[in-house]
Amino acid sequence: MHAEIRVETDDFDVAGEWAAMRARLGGRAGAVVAFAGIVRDHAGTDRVNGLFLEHYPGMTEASIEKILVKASDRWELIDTVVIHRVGELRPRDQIVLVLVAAAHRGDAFAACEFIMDYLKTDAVFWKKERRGGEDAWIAATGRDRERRNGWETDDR
Amino acid sequence: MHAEIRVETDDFDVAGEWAAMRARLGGRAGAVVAFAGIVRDHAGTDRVNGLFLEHYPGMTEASIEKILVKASDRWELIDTVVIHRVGELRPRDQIVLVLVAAAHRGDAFAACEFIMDYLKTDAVFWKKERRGGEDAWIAATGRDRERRNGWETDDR
Amino acid sequence: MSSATSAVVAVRFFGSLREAVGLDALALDVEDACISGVRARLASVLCADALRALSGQGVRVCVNQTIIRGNVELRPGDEVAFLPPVTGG
Amino acid sequence: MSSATSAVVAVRFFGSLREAVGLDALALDVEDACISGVRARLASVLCADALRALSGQGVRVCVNQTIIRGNVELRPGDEVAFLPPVTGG
Repeated sequence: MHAEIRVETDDFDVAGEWAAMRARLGGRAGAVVAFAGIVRDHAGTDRVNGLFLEHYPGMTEASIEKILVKASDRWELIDTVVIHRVGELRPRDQIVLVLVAAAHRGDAFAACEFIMDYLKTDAVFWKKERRGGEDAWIAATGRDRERRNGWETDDR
Repeated sequence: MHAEIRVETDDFDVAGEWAAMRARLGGRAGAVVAFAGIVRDHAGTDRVNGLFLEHYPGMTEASIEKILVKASDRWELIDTVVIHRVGELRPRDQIVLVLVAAAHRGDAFAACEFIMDYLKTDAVFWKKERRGGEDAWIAATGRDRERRNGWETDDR
Repeated sequence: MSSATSAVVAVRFFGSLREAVGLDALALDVEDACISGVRARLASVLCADALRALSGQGVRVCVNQTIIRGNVELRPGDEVAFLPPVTGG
Repeated sequence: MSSATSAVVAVRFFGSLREAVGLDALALDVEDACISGVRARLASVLCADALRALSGQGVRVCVNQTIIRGNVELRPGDEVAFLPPVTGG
């Protein structure tokens, strides 16, 4: 399985990444699922002015690799790409891209959602949110933890 | 909600569709999920040489619209695009693209998978598969029906 | 309009039925403007194999792109379609 | 190498801890080359608020990018990192 992990400050190009993956795929792949996360301008009723994402180079990539290994143990995957941005991000910026190719769509959908759910809880990032004039380091939400923990008992 | 349905002979451009959707999105959207179906070169152990897809112009689009309405009744969606190709397709050709944008990733993932599962059973298409020298009109698989019916009782 | 009126309707066939019939569409002048009238008229022009296919399991009849059950009246210009079970996309 | 040996190690702080300490990295010459030795040495240079943050709930200590529990020996050049709870991506 091709597996690619990048943590970068610059914006990513979905079209380029998609084309590169398609060029790698042989005739076995029947399904490509892509997820892009975008910074929203509101969190609940609060206006969000921006995010700051920090990572630990090396350890962050290793934490993402663990997630991809878990996913590929669980589903039949052909190709996976995770690109995560760090640094200053503003509303409407792209923040994360997950691409998964598999022979069957069920595997591709489940793995892509699984990877995102684990990224939201287990990946080594620290996030500071700028709401109004206030900056605050935030924690993984209870909802994110629930989503992740759902996979531990669920055999979808 | 923006909803777009196209049934076409020509190949589609994922990058262009993705960019067009992003340009429509305001600051509410936090998640974009894309699914692309690709013609595989094998079905089980049989080599597949090609597919022929036929539709009923007007009725096919209406059958897809019904699916999008069902999805948007069920999840909070901001933008949906379904492009389905018809005519002669060969292995490695793209066959279907589903794009879904939502505020939250759970809605985007579920709706995209739901739309695909219903497209596989309820959309008005007829498919002929060329395996080896033989051409045969095929039916929705039992597995596809199971996936679709799973949504009827499931409240994910 | 009574069902005893004649009408010219469009008849279309899709997928395996299109192949069985050997035509994808035809304009049919039916004396008895209803689905039964269409079937009777088709019986006078199609071969036995094609007619069997049109009465096959799972075949649905549409009028103006809406699936109908049983016999319904038709008006001039209506489109009647015979659909085999859909495959999905 | 015994834990009574001194060593120069790199110490790094992330997220809210980096802000609390006011530094992201420093090279620390520790007399007692172990985690306790690092904490003792930090106590001599950091303010009380920063030290409290480093002992806060959920703070994890890594040596060379692996999370460790309790006290472990360190070698020259080792990288010790203090991580607040991760947010996820």
